[in-house]
Amino acid sequence: MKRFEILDPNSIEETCELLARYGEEAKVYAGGTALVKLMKKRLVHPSFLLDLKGIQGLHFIREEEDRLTIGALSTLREIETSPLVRQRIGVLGEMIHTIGSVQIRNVGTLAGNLCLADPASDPAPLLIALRANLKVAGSGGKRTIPPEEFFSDFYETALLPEEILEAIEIPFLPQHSGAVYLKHTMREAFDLGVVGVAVRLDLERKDGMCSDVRIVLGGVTSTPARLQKVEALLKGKWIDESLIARVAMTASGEVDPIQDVRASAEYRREMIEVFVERGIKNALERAKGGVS
Amino acid sequence: MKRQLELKVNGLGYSLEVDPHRTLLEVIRDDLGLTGTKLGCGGGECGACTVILDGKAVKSCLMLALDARGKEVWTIEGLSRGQALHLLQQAFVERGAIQCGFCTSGMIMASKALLDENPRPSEQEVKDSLAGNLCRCTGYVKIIEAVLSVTNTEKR
Amino acid sequence: MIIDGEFRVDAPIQQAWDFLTDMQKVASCVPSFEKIEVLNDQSFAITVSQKVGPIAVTFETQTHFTEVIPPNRLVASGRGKDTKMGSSFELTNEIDLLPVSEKETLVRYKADVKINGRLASVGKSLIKIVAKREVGKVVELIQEKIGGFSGEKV
Amino acid sequence: MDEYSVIGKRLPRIDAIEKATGTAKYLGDLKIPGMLYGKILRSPYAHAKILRVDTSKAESLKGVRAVVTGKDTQGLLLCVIPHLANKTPLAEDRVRFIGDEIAAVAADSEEIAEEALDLIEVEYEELPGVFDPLEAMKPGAVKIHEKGNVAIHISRAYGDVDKAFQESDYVFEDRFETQAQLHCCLEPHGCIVHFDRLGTLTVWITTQVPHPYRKMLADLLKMPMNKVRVIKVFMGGGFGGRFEMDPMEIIAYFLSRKAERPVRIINTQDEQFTTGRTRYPMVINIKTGVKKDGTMLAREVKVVTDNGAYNSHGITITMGVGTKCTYLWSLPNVRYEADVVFTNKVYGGAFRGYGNPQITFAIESQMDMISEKLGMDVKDLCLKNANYGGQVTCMGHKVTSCALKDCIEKAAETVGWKEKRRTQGDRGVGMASLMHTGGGVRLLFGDCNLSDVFIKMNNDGTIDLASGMAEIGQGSDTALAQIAAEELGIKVSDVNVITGDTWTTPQCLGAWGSRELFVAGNAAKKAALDLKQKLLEEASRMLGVGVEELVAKDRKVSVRANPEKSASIAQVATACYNRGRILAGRGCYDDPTTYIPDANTGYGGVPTYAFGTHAIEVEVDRKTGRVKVLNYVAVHDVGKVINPLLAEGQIEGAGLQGLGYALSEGLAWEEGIVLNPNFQDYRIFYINDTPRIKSVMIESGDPDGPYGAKGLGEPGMVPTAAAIANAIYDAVGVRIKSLPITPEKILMALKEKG
Repeated sequence: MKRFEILDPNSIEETCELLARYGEEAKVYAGGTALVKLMKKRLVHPSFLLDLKGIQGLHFIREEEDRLTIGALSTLREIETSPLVRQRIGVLGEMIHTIGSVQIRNVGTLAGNLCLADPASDPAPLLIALRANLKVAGSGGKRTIPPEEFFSDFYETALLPEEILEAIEIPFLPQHSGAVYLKHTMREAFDLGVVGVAVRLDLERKDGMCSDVRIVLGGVTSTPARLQKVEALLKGKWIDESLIARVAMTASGEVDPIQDVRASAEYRREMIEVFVERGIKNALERAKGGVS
Repeated sequence: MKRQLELKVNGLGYSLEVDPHRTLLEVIRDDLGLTGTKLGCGGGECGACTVILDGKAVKSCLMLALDARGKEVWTIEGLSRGQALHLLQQAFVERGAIQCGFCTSGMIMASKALLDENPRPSEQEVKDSLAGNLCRCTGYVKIIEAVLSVTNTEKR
Repeated sequence: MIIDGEFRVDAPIQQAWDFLTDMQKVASCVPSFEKIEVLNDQSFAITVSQKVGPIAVTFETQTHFTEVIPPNRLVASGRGKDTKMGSSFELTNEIDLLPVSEKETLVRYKADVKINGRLASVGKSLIKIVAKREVGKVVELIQEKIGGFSGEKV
Repeated sequence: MDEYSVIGKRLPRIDAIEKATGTAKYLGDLKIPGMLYGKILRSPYAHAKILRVDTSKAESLKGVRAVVTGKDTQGLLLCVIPHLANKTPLAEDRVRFIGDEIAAVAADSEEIAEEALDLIEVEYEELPGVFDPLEAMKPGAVKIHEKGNVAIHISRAYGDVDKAFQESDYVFEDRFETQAQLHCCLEPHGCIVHFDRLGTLTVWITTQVPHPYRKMLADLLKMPMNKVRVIKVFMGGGFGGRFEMDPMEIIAYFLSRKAERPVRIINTQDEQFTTGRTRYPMVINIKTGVKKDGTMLAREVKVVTDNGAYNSHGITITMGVGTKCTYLWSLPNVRYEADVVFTNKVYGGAFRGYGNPQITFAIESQMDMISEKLGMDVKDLCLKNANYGGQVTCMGHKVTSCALKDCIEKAAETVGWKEKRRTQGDRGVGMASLMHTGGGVRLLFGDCNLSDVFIKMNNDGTIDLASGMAEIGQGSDTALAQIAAEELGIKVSDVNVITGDTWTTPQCLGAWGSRELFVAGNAAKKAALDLKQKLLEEASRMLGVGVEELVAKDRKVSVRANPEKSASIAQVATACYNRGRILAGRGCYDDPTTYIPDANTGYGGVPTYAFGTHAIEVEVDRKTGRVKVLNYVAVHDVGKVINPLLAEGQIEGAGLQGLGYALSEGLAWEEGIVLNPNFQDYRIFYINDTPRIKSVMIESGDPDGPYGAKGLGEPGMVPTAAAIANAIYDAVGVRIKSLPITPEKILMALKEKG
């Protein structure tokens, strides 16, 4: 690892000022699990790490009216094991459980995972499906970015050079709504997904028609891919097995999957169909049963 | 520029001066001479470097030493007192959960963090807690047995 | 890794040729282009930088025309290094021009891109995807700048 | 019936506490005073000429103490088989794979050494590379070595193969492909080398073969052997990956010479994955002729081995495949043709099984296919053709102990073969068997297969046992302690086992070929008996009865007919000491039946054979191709179990390695670049993937093994891949003939099948 200095800003404002001052030379640092790895491989060599851990008020998981808000310093493990998360948005904890290992989740943060914008990120597609909002603070003030606009390319986000991700807001699931995250891996654990699929499906009432749905893929394109055509085929319909099978068949047509050492594009295409189908089925069951 | 690092390791206080780029693993091994914690892959994938930091298992190869400021670290050396082994160590020894031994301290520390938090885990919970620890020798069968055997004893 | 394809430009062959052999102009179509220094009419020092998330590389390349058959065929090859990243970069680009009509020219290209060293060992698949996309962008810009855009996209 | 006190007992390994408490010192834990840190500059090109290497900037960097290039190491060539050597420690004018060593630096810290590497300027002229051995064999292919790309062509035949094929009712021809598996020892490879001012060379190293390694070093560097000291420290796994000299060690030697300081080099993960040894990938064409009733008549095997860029064990492993394909199942006629071919990729090496997992995948997959065509249960086909004690194979191998039929029956019974085979659904069971050496061979390191053990007894009746064997995690130290304790009537805790240091231990060829227990175990037994004789002589004098009337047990020597009459072993030892006599024993074992393989027939014999059968139940997700291993039964003929705890550990560990080989492991390359140089993308199995592996051991009692025991280290992963392939076929009816059997391959085969 190349040498660097750690700076300890006390506030978000100070962090943004430091970012403005040092530009590309500075990197924001929270859990650091991904960043330190890149630095050890000598692929990234910042001169300054801006350690957010000294900033008050970024480390929380709380309920705010109809939503959950998670601070930038909350670790993946804290979210995974939070009773509040389990009670309000259980699928979030389920998804996080599939990331890396306990040791990584004890240190890595949700915000850090999002800011890395790895195409195989698990939280990214789920947060889009859940209609989360990302609260961003910068020298120009605060703004909110929906996650579908946050991921702009492989490892690239919509954050401006002087902005940081401050918190993540996730609305509670309404009644008769079900959400699920499925990930197809080649190993049982400690594996990145060949395909990840997040579904949130809302029913008008129990056993009613689908009033809204979001289906988002991870791991198959440079950024999470929302399957809006598939969603449109489900919206306003009474969903049954045959409809699910039919729409799932169209799913892979909506994206152009990448090919890498984990899987070919062709296999990914097949898996999109399978997991979109399984994801919708699962979400539907949950919506009917009222479990999230 | 070196910075002050105050931390407790295995119950003992240390006051060190370290460069920011050094990992917790390097400081534990090179500065404190506690070589029971191993450097395997160096990329957070094998778990041989697992230590317990403020009650939580972490991979010390991916953590900057300065992140342990004011914290309490436990390594494999802190588990046994004299010749009296910790129950987990005893179980690993007796149940054949050790072959080459390179993964062992990481395995035991990850297991300890689990049992401290959840004294009676299921087999699945044991597996989930050791999901980031590689072993190339044992096929894991005896490691799982060893950890579960400790959960079945009354005192720990 | 080979990236090849063809595209049409709304320009007579000579105009297309003049554009494609003017490295200043071509360079302006490369999004990752940083600066160019013309060493002579066959050789150029070109600096390109590319960023993928937190990983940024800057290659200072030496590029030469190795085959020039006006107005039909141009072969250029370049190589460069990013010492900070312990990586090197090589590119051989073959371009063939064919007149389609008096106002339209077909451009066939075949780029052989090689990335060696640390970068290659970490992200071969990613490099390929990014390289293909960057070439796509270059082609689009060339089409735009040579003549009004009307050709088929690649 | 078991009259043993220590043999056959479930005992913890003797080094377990050291390892469980973190006190065991591995290579990276050592700090030698004055030690420098070495780093190696490696080729970024798969094939290139080196035009210029300029190290001047690196040399002038503060903290750099030595820089070496191919000029320093000129003239040296490395290979475990010296006459095949073609690897220079550092490239002289050519690099042949990405990662090939070019120059190296020793500095005060790894950080400085790394920085210095960036300052070394190398000018290359890139050459076209060839990455596929079949391409490399074609006329006109780019030449990787001057003599051409085929390192060796092997051709052998036993019996009348053509006639046998004519007489066959069915002839099966199939092609199988295997991949480059990595050892993935948890501890990366490394060494500390110190060439001191007295001219003594000390090498601390993770090696499986300390004594042969010492000889290789002395020969290569033209040093007297007594000036070379090799110290094997605790090591994080071997599996065959540390069965040769790595260029790193010679590089460290030259750095140490230049700097006059000890130099440490340890691979990074990336180096380990891209430049460490691999299991050799092979393309195997196998043709088998059978009668309608299942009698096997003939087999022809054609192999192309991807040797990688340089010679290592590729030739001997490929020769070994030629042997292995003659002896599993009774086959009167066999022909073998093979080519070992260079490519511009990292070179292979020895790996648990030494070619057997590759050929057994082919043989046992095809057995399953044959049985289907004949309408026979594969179990019956195997029983019909099974090897047996007293058998002499077509190549001349003499089978001593053999419980293969029992293994097949037991595996079938334990897995529930009858109920589960050929039933409906997505579940299936498959079976595969193995035959492997259980006691090494004479092949490498001269015309012997020896191991020597010294024991000395201390005044208190405890002993120090010195052996040249290498404890690499497999438990050989514990087995030796058990054997000595059993013979001398003492406790395992009374035995201090000294291994690893070539200055303090006697000769031994080391840990490979599943030879540890058989060869070193026999030596330990002989040494203990030698000592015991002296002990009993002294006791006979003390107790006034004949030696033949005495028994040593429970730390006592007592009179058989009158156990009350006894002396503690400590008393006897002390008495000996006070009479100025030393209680020491020595045992050297070199199996008497084998010899260096004959140049024409390839036959050299094997001291004993290990057998086994694995039966595996899987479930296949037809939509994704994912395979879940539900049940894994591994039955092994081990001769005699010395320590069930450790024996199970060998079987379980090898089983999981085998599952990785079958289902998920393998280096992926593109133009010579490794695409998956980490545990994230090179998928070895983690704890969540492990099934409960049920191991069953059958004791056939080998006439030559210590207590009847034979080797078990390698066999456990030999049949796994075939058993998995057969189980998948039983489950969903697709036959995958290339490893690893990924979900993608299964899914595509299912789609094709429709």
